[in-house]
Amino acid sequence: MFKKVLVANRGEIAVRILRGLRELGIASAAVYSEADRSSRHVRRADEAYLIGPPAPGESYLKIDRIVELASRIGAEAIHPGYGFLAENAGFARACEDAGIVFVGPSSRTIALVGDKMEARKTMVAAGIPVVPGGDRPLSSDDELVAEGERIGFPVMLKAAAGGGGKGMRVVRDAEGLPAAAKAARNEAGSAFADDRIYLEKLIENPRHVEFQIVADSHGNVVHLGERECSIQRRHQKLVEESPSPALTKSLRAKMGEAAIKAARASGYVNAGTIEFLLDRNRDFYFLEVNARLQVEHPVTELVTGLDLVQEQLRIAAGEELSFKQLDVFHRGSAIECRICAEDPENNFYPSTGLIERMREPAGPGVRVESGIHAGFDVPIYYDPLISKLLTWAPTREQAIERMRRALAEYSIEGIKTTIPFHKAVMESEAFRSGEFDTSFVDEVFFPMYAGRTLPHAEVAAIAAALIREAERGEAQPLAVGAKESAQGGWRQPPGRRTWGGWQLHLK
Amino acid sequence: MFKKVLVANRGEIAVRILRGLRELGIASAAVYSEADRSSRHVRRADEAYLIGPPAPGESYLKIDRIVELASRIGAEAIHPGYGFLAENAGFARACEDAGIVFVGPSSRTIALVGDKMEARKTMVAAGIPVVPGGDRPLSSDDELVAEGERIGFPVMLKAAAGGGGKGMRVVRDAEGLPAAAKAARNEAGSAFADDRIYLEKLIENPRHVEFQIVADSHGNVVHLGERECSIQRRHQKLVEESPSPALTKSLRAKMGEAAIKAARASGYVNAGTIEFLLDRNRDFYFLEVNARLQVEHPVTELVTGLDLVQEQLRIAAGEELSFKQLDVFHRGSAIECRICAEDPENNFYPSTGLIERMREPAGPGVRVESGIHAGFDVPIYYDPLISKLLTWAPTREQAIERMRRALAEYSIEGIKTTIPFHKAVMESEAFRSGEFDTSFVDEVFFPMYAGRTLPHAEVAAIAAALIREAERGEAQPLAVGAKESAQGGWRQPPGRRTWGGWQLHLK
Amino acid sequence: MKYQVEIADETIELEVEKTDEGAKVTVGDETQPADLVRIGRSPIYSLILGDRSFEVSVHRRDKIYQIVLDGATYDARVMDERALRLAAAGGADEEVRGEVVKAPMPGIVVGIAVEVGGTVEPGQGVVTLEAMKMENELKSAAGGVVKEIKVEVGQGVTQGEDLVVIE
Amino acid sequence: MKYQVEIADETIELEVEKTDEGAKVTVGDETQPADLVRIGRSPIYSLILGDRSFEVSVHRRDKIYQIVLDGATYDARVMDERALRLAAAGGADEEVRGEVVKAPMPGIVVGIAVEVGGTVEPGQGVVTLEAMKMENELKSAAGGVVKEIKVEVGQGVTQGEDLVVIE
Repeated sequence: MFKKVLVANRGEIAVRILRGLRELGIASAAVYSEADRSSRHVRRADEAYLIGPPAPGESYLKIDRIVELASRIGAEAIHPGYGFLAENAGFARACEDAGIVFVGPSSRTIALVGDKMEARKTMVAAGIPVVPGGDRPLSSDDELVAEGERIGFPVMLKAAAGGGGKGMRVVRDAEGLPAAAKAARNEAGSAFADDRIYLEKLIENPRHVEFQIVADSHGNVVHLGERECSIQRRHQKLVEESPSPALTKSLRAKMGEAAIKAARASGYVNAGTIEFLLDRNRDFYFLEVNARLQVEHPVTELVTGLDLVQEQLRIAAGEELSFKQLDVFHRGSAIECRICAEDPENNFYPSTGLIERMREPAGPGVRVESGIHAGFDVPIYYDPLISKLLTWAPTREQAIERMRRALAEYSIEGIKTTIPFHKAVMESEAFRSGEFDTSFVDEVFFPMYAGRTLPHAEVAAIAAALIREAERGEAQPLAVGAKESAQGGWRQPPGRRTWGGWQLHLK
Repeated sequence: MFKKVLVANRGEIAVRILRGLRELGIASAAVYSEADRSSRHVRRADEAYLIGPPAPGESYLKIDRIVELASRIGAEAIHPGYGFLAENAGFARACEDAGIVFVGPSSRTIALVGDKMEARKTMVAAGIPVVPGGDRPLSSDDELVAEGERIGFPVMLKAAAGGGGKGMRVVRDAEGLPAAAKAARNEAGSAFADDRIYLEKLIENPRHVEFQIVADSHGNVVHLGERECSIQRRHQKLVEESPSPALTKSLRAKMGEAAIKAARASGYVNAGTIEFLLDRNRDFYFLEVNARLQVEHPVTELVTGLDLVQEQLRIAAGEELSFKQLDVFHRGSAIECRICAEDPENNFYPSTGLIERMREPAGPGVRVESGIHAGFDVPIYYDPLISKLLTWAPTREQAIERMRRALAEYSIEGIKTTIPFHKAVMESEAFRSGEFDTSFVDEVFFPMYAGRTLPHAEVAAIAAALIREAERGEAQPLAVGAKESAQGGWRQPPGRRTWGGWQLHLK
Repeated sequence: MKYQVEIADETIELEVEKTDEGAKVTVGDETQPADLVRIGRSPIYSLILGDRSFEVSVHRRDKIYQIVLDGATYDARVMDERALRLAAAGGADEEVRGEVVKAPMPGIVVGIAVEVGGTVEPGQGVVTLEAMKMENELKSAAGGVVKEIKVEVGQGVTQGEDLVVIE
Repeated sequence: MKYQVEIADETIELEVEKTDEGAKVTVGDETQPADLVRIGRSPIYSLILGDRSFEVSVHRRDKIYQIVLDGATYDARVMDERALRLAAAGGADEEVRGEVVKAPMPGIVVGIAVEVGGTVEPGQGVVTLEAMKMENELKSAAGGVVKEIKVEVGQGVTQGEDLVVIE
C-alpha cells in the first residue's frame, strides 16, 4: 500500500478521501488555493500545500504544478476526487509519465469513454443496448435532417465531447433542427473546444439509473448494484438512492451484467459508474461511463457496507479485489440529499458568504459528508455542493422518514441552502410513491413547491415579539420569563410558577 | 401504534428516543427538571413539561407526578430510557394501574429479575448455568463461613437487591468474611433499603458478554447476538463491541439459546439484555437480566440494521415481531466508546461546566449519540455520560481504525472528557488483539496510560508563541503571516510568498 | 405591550404580558403562557408556548427579526405600540425613484447587455453574473433608460450591490 | 522575538521572526516557515509548519495558553525576552504557607471527616464530594492541624473552591 497520497481536490470530497487515507494509515497531502486556506480539508491533512489563486484554472486545474508537487514531496499516488481533473485524460497521462499512480482508470480508458461517440461505438460492439442513432458526427443541415428522419423525431442533439448538459438540445421536428444544431455547436465549441455534434433518439422522460462497478488490475470486475438518480433539475442530480424503486430483481441482474460488460469493453480499472436511461417499457440504454468516484458513491457504501475510497486505493496499489460478485450483499435502502449553497426561494441562485452557525444531524442511520464548518466563508469560485446528507434504513419508507427527521435536525445559518427544498421533496407523495422520472422536479414538484405556505408564521411572530419585549431595557436579548443559567448549569427562578407543569398541582 | 408518547428521561437517551418517535410519526412529550430547561431533549420534543427541581428525587424519579402528567396530556405510553425509573417495578406498576403502556417488561418481570436471588433461582430452574453458590440469603457469620467453604474461596459477596457494584466484595479466605459481610450489608442496606446478602463463587477475571433479546407479547423471542463489555473500570462499562472477539460460532449459538430461555423463564416482553460471565475455559454463567434498553444498544443496531427503540415501541403497542431468529443477519463489526464528562488526567473526576465549543465526527461508518451542544452547561446532578461515539466497519480491525479517525475528529472544549482515554485504548496492543478481560483497564491499561508522554509538545509550544507574537500590538489574536479572510471568502495577501508551495517555482 | 408583526405576507396582532409567573401571549382570543430561553451565547432559543416546544434561531437585520423555525426562514417586522403610533402619524413610505438592478448574490460580472442611455424593456436581461460555475442572467423588473452602469465585466460584486441604474 | 515556553514538563526555547514572506520559527538549529490562520471567529487555528498541517484550538487562561492539539491539552506558559529579564531580576516564587484542600471539581459536599483543631495525617480523607452520582473522597496532601472548615455538608461548591485549611 502507498505511504503517502496527494488529494487533488477540495471541499467535502477532499475531506472524504482524507478520512479514507487516515483509516488506512496512509500519510496525506492536501492542496489548496488562496480561497481555501481556512477550509476543512487543509486542516484534516498531514501536509498542506498552496497551489495558486482562487480561480480553478490557476490552482486546482494546474496539471503540471500538481504533478510536480507530488513528485517533490514523495507522494506515490494522486486521488483526483470528482470534478476538476478527475476525468482529464491529460492529467492521468501526466501522472503516468511522472511515475505517479493516478487513483482512477488509465488515461487511455478516460479518453475512450470521454468521447461520447467512441464510447457508444465500443458499447455497440460489446452488445450493450444504446439509444438509437448517434453513430457519426453530423456537420451539414442536410445530414442532420436525414439522420433525424431516419431515427424518428423527437431527437436529442448532443456534443461528442459532451458532459454536464452542455451542447444538448431536444428537437421535436425537422424544421427546428438547423437552428438548434447551430446553437449546440456553438455551445460545444466554447465549452469543449470541439464542436462535433450527433443525434440520438429522444427517450421521453426516462429514469436515470446507474451502476457502480469496481474493477481491479487482475481482470476482476464486480458491480455493486444501482443508484436511482432521476430526481434532477437542469441535468443536475439532487437526490439519489439505492435500490431503485423501478428495478425488479431480474432487470437488476440484466443491467448489472451489461454494466460489467461495459467496464470490460472499455478496459476499465478502478471504481466507475455506468449510466443508463430506463424508458417506460423498462427497456434500458447505455448513456455514458463516469470514469471517477461519483458524488453519490456513499449511497452504495451504505447498502453494501464497502468503503469505495479505500477500495479505490487498494485497486490503485495493485491489490486484487477481496470479494467476488456473489459476496456482494445489499442490505436495506439508502438516500442522499445534496445540500447546496443555493437559495430555493430565489430561483436556486448561489448563496455564498459566511456560515455563522451550523448543526449537523446525527443518530441512527444518518451520515453526513460535509466540507464546511461554522466560521467558513463559502467561496464563489467552486461548486455549490457543500454537504451531503444520507440516511439508511431497512426499507425505503423508513429511510425517507429518517431523512425527514435528519433534515429537521440540520441547520446551516448565514447562507441559504437547499435543505427546505429537500424537506418538501421527502414530504411529496410523488417521491414517496417511487413513481417518478427525470421530469419530476421541474414538471411536477416545482409548481407544487412554489405554491406552498409556511406553516409556523404565528409561532415565529410570537418568538419575534418576545425577543423584542426582552430587548426593551436590556442590553442583550436573553430570555423572557426566565433567568439565565446559574453556575453549575441550572436555574432556580425564585418564586416562579409555570403553567402546564407540575407546579400547578401544588396550589 | 401510539399517537403520543412521554419520554421520562433526559440527556442522550431522551434525544435517541425522540428521534425514534419522530421517525415513526408519533407525537412526543419531554419532561425536564429546572437544570434541563436548555437541554437538547426539551427542544427536540413536540411538547415539554417542567417536572421539578434539579435533584432527580425531586423530578425524574417522581413516579406519581410523571404518571399523572402522562394521563393529563393524553400520552398513551411512557418510555423510561435507562437509569432513573427504567427498572423500577413500582413505576411500571403505576403505569399499568393508570392504563398507560410502560415501554418495557411488565412490573412482575421487573420485580422478578430485580431480585438477584429470585432471578438466579428462576434461571437454575430453566437449566441455565449460573455461578455456583447464592441460593439463599446469609445472615450469620457461621452461615457465611460454611457456605464459603462449601463453594470454595475466593468468593464474591453480593446484595440480593444489588446493582451498580453496590454491596459487592471479593473475599479470598474465611477469615476476611465476617468483616466484609458487615460492610456489604451496610452498603446494601443504605443503597437499596434491603440488606440481604449472598455468596457466589468468584469467577476470576471473567469476560463480560451480554445478549440482546427482543420478545413480543405473542410469545416470540429472538436474540440479536452479543455485545462484548469487558472493557470496564470500577464495574462501569467504557467500551462495548459486537461481535465479541471471544466467541466462536457454536458458543454464540449456545449462549444465544440460553438468553432466549432466560427471557422466556422470566416472562420477558420487550427489549432486554441477558448478561453472562465468561471464564477462561469459555464456560459461561448467567449474571443478571437488564430489564431495559441498554446504553450500548446502538452497537447491536449497527450490526443488525434494526432500530431497537422503534422495535420497543412496536412491541409495546402489541405488534408482533416482524422477523424470526433466522432473519437476523449480522454484518461487520461495531464499537462504542462512552464519552463522559470526566477528566482522565485527574483520576476520572467529574468535569462539569460550560461546553464552549464542540465538533462531532462524521463520515463513513460513524454514529454519534449525544445529548449536548455548544453553550450547554453540563449539570452536576446527573450521569457523566454525555455522548456515545460508535463506528461500524466490515471487520473489527477496520472498525478500530475508524474509531481512531473519529476520535481524532471529535472535539469538546470547555470541559474534560474521556476522549483522550479512548484514543489510547484504541491504540493499545492489548485491546487491538482482542485478548482482554474485565481486569484489563485497571490492571494492564491504566499503568501504561499514566506513563505515556504527549507527542506534540513542540508544535503546541510553537502555536502558543505564534499567538503571543500576533497579540503584540493587536487587540485580538488573529493570524500570523496572513490577513484575515477578505469578502467573498478568499484572501489575497499582497506580495506574499510562501515556502514549500507553488510560488517557489516562480522565482 | 401590544405588537403588530408583519410576517410571511400577513400581519399578526398580539399582546405580550409579563407577570410574576412568566410571560403570557395573546393572539386573537387565545392566551398562552410563553417561556423563551436563550441557549448559551448562541442565536438559538428554546420556546415553550403553552405545552408546545419549539427551537428558533434569531438574527436581527435592521428592523427585521429573521426567525428560523423548523427549517423555514421567516422575516418578521415587529412594531410596538409606540412605533405604530409614529407610523400612523407619519406619511406613507418614501417613494422609490428609478429602478436599480442589484446583485441577488455575490459573483463575478461576466456580461453587460446594456449601455448608458440605452432603453430597457421590462423583463429584459441587463447583467450576467457568474458564481459557483453557474451563469445567471439578471433582469430589470421595469423598463426605462439606463442612467448608470456601476460595474464592469470581470468585476467581483457582493450581494445587494448596485449594478445598473435605470430611470 | 525570542520566547521561552514551559509546556508538558519541559522548557522550549524558540524564536519567531516576521518577514515580508511570512513568519519563520527557529527551534534549536531548525528553522521552518509557519503560517497560522484563525478559522472565522472561533478559537480554532490552522497551523502549517513547514509542510505539516495542524489544527489547534487555543484558550487563554491568565498567562497560560491552553492548546488543544490532536485531542491532547497542553498548558503553555509563554515568556518573551522582556518577561524573562524581569523574572531573572526578581526573586523566587512566594512561599506557600499552610495547606488548603480545594474542590477538584464542582459538586455537593456530602461528608466532612475532620473538625477544627483536629490533626490530619498526610493522605487522610477530609471531605467527600458528590457529583454526577459518584462520591469522591478528597485527601490532604500534607499533615497538620485543621484551622478552618469553609464549607458545610449539603453545600454546593465550584471547582477550585477552598474547602479545608490545614496548618
